[in-house]
Amino acid sequence: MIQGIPLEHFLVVSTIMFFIGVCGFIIRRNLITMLMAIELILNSVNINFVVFNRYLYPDQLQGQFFSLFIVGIAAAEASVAIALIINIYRNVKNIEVENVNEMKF
Amino acid sequence: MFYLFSGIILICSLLSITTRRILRAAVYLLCVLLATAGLYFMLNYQFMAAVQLTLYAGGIVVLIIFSILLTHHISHRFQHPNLTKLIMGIGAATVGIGLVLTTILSHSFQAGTAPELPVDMTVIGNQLLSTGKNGYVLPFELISILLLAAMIAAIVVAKKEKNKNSEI
Amino acid sequence: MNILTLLVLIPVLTMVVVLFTKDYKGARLASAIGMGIELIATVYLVLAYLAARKTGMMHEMLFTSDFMWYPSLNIHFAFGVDGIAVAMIGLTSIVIFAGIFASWELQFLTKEFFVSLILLVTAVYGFFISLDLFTMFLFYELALIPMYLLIGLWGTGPKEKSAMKLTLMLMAGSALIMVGILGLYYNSAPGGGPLTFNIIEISKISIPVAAQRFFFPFAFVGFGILGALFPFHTWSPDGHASAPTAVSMLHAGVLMKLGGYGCFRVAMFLMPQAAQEMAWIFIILTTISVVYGAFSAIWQTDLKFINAYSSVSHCGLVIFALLMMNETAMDGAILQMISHGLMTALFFALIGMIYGRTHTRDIRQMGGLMKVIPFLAVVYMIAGFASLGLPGLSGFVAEMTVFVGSFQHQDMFHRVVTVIVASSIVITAVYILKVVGVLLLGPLKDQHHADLEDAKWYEKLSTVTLVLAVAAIGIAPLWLSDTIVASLKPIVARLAMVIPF
Amino acid sequence: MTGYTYTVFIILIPLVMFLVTGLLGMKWKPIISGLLGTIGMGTSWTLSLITAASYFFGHHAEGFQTIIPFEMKWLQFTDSLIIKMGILLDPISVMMLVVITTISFMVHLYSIGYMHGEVGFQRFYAFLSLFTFSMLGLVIATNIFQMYIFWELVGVSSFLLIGFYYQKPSAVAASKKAFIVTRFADLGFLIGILILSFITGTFDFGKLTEPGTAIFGSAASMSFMGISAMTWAMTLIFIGGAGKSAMFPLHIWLPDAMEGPTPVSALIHAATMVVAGVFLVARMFPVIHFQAPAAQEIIGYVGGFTSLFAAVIAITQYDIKRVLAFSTLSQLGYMMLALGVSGYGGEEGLGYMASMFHLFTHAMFKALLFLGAGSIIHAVHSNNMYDMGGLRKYLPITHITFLIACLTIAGVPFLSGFFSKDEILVAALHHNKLLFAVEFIVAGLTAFYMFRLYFCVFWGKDRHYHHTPHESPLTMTIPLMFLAVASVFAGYLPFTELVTSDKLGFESEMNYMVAVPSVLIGLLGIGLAWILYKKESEVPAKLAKSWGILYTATYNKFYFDEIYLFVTRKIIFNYISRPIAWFDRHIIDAFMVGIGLTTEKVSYKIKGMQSGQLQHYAFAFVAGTLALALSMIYLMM
Repeated sequence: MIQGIPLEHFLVVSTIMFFIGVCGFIIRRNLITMLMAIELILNSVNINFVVFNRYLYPDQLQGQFFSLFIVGIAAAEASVAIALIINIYRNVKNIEVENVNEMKF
Repeated sequence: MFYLFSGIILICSLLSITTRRILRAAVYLLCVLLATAGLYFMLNYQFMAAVQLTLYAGGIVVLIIFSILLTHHISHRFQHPNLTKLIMGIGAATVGIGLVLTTILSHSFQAGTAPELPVDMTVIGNQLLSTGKNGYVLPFELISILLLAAMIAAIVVAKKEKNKNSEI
Repeated sequence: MNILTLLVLIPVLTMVVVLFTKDYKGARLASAIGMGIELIATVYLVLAYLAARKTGMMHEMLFTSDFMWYPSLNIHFAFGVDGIAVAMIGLTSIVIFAGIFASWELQFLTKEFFVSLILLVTAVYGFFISLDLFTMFLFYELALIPMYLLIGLWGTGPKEKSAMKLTLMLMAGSALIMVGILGLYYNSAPGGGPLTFNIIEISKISIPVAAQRFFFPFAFVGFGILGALFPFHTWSPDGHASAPTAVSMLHAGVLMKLGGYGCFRVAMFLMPQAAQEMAWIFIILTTISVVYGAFSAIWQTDLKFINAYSSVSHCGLVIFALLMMNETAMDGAILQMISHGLMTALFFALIGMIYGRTHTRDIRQMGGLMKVIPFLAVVYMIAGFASLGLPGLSGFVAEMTVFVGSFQHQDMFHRVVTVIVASSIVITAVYILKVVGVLLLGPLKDQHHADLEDAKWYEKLSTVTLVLAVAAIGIAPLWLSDTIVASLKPIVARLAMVIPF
Repeated sequence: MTGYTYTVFIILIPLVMFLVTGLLGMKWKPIISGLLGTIGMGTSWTLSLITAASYFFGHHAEGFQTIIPFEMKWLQFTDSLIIKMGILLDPISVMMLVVITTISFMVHLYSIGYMHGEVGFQRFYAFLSLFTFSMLGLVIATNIFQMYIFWELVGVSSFLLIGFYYQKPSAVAASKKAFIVTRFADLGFLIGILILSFITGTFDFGKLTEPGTAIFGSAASMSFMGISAMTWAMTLIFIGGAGKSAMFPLHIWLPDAMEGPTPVSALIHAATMVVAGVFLVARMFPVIHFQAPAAQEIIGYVGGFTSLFAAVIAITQYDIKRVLAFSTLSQLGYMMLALGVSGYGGEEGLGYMASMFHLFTHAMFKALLFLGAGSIIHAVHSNNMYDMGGLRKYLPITHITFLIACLTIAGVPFLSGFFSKDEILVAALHHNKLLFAVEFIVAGLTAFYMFRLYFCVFWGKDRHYHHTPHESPLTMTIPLMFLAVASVFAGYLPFTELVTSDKLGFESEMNYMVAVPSVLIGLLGIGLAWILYKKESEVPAKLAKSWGILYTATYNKFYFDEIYLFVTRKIIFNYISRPIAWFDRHIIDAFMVGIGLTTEKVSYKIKGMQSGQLQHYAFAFVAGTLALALSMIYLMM
């Protein structure tokens, strides 16, 4: 199915997706959308792992396993993050990131 | 086929960080994740794709949507992002994309020539639980503990405090 | 048990006992007894040392012991003393003994005060007996920390600020020392083999000259800061002015000596070539320090400031004499350390006592105190005379040894600076007599002072101890001087091996 | 040689007295301290006389030997530079022993009466003993450093005694001035010692003054700023001596030192301490004479100038003790001058002998003058001689003894001052005509101002006294009488045989070419004073007016005090000390504080970066990563 599609194309896609995620993380004000941006970033990394595995070392499964673990960690992270968001929401009544600045100087 | 998926991924991810309605953002994210799963299918990694579908698309996105529903009004619209941040974000992204793409494209990857490993569930299962070479039991256990810890942490953090005053 | 270990253990035990006392009376009594025992132990050490030397023990260090405590870096608790260290320990014991009695009436957090004070002293003892650079440094650092608390909590005036300034400057110094010590450590085995922190072992090899040139200024300036080397002396007036009596005594009397002691034991002894090469820079600095400190003292009006600047001048003389690098001058330097330690402690004790009565340290507001507090006034005059180098008191012996030793230098530069430094004795006389004249003599200026009480027994005990020590050195200096000279011989020999530039 | 071991007690007794009266005296009745001190001093005196008798009149066929009956190591600098504490007996030190113990004993005795009822009586005696101890230690020093040690002790006991009335600001100021001026001179002394010891490698007088010694071998090649090292050394040592002996221009402390009790002035500032400088030069004489002739020239001229200068000032002073102080200065100038013009050995050494001779006689008659003045002050409670007059009726003993002293100092024949002064003039004539002329004039001036004082005080009209002046008690008059006798007969001691530069006696004859004119000018001075001051008249005032500025300048001691005050107060305090103190606080300390403040300021500024905005951190993180990556890729390669 992937014959004729060079490796670089996958990488371009994942790179752009990664930086869209970064950009989203920086510009969005809402904690949940920031979380989504993080999911984008993780996802792009996953793509990279899998693609490298397939193209460069098709006889091994490391990339795939790494991705699996990342998915696991992403799940854990998301659950904790959402718990935090809910808690913050309870405390400051919204989830705008600008309002969460207790930890400054 | 690949370009279709790629197009969906890029467009939807861009939309998901620019849309002003949060639920739409979540839906766009779902599209991205589904398209990614499609890519995995193309790469012939069915298990990976399945995990992507179930865990990401099914689990995390649902979780996000739940939390959105908990914390937002459905018709909530975001304010426009503030300008400095916009510049910062776009700047960082542009520079990053430029940097990484030039690096990637100037590098020629040597495609592996080894025969392809059949990727069926037994292989994955065995490797995941074996201790020898190519065995992943240790990270597997670690991730399980991490998940457990995250679960407990999530419960503790999100639990309603009985005494309002003692909140941080 | 090794007598040196005992010297460190006694204060530690005293601290523990003080912690369990109930009120300030118990705390001060426990401290006094503990420091009394310490003094006796010190006397025993001195006698044992002299006896051992007499029986012909020619080792450079006596009573040595050695425990490894951090094998991977080869750090030991290596203890041992030579005549110089014994002399410094004697100084410490006398000063702390007097210091305890000088703070007899302190009633604010007494227990904590005495614990900090004794902790400080423990560190000082540890410093003087250490033969391992790292352990030495450890004790050095340990001495600085209680100092901050002591000044910051029990001080007077802008105490927090002064304590901060003092601690930061001294910490900066110890950072430099750290660099110097590590430099020595990593160059301690130029021919391969295990690296060592042991002073005696390092002294047997010669550190590569390039390394010496690089690390000597660090170690020397680092210790020099504590020794009030110009222009790093400014912590001294503020710190001393704010510190409580006993701390001023201990700090000016003993802690500043750590600087001088470190300068020669670590910087010069271990890096002789660099010392020879760079001596002239520091000789100029200390010459400035001596004259400048004395001139500054003339203009001061706060008793403690006067004494602090006088300390700058006198401690400058210590480092000056050390840098002359001949036996007589270095002997003079050690004598000057001891002499200055005793008399400056005496000064600070008296200033504390006078301040406790008149509640001012401004000499313009006092006058004619001889009439009302004759005992303190007379002792103050004795201290003043010791400071300006009256024969029969310790200052004279020390200063003359320094001058004669420095002047024996074959080099014209050294002799000229010696003359400049010697001129400080006149300036010293000016400010001492100015203070004595204004403070003690003349008609009583403030009628509120008319019915001040003269010294109490503990104040008498405190000052008389110091006066006796000052006079003993002044009247019979030979044994002390001989003891020091005997121990200086290896050091001077090592310095002399190097051909001067 | 061990026959003189008992001399240790001469010096130890005063020390013990000092410690005893100083530490325990406060607990006793004051008089016990006085008696104890006096008895102790008497013992010392007796021992000194015994020493002198057996030394001078014992066996000395081939000149006097230098005897060291006692010596111990006190402090060792190097193998050869050792400070020893010892006793050295040679003619000058034995003579000084006699002078010091005699005067000191007289002063002790006198003070029982004079200081009676004063607060601090015990303290006074303690200090007197301390002073005597230090002075004795000074003269018997076996090496120059021992001398320096006692030199300092003498200085400090002088300080303590001048400031005895410590509640009087002027006394405090005077004591301070005395100490600091002499301290300054001592610095010269010290540096001189350092240079000397550097050249010779020894402190011992024995080695230094040995004729024809080779230890100065290395000195010839050394010089500093074009002047040879030995000249430097000797000049600097002379500065030390000049400080103690109050030579011009370091004389300013001596007149002020009269703030001390009068017996102290008699003991310290007339008879003993101020001659320490002369003694020092005499002690170092062979070295100075052979190694540093230039320094000897300086000594001669300084002495000559001082004697003239002080004599001129003395004419215009009206404080009785100040007149005597300037007179002392003048006489000290004489002694210095004599040393300056002396040669070495035999007849050549006449100046040396004369100087020591004059030192001896001067000690007697000047102590007598001061004690007499003390007796007068005791009677009228004033120092001002215009407050006195016609006292001869009330104070007969004082009057007679004072008259004898005045005649002696004026150089009237057959009194001791005549002989010694005459020898000095002869020595000066032989070596330097200019100095002779100066001394000749000074002889006349001396007679004039002394008799001006004498006539003003004892003749003229009565003044209004608070109570009728009465003769002093016996404890005060006995010393006066003793010293009067000594002043008369001291001149007949055969000094030419006893105290000479090479320790060998020589014959000297009266030189009538010098003696007759000097007596005549002395008598002229007395006559002039008689005319002007015997009866109260307007003439002195008119004369004073006619001299105008010159008189005022002289009266104000040529403004030397003001110049010194200007230098110390204005220049040293205001222009050196104050800026340094300011510099220290505002530049150096400010720099150190500045480091701290800058750190604080900067941290305040950069703490804004810690905004709490998560996205800022994220941006910083990404930007930093990118920057790192960029630099890794493009710069490192």
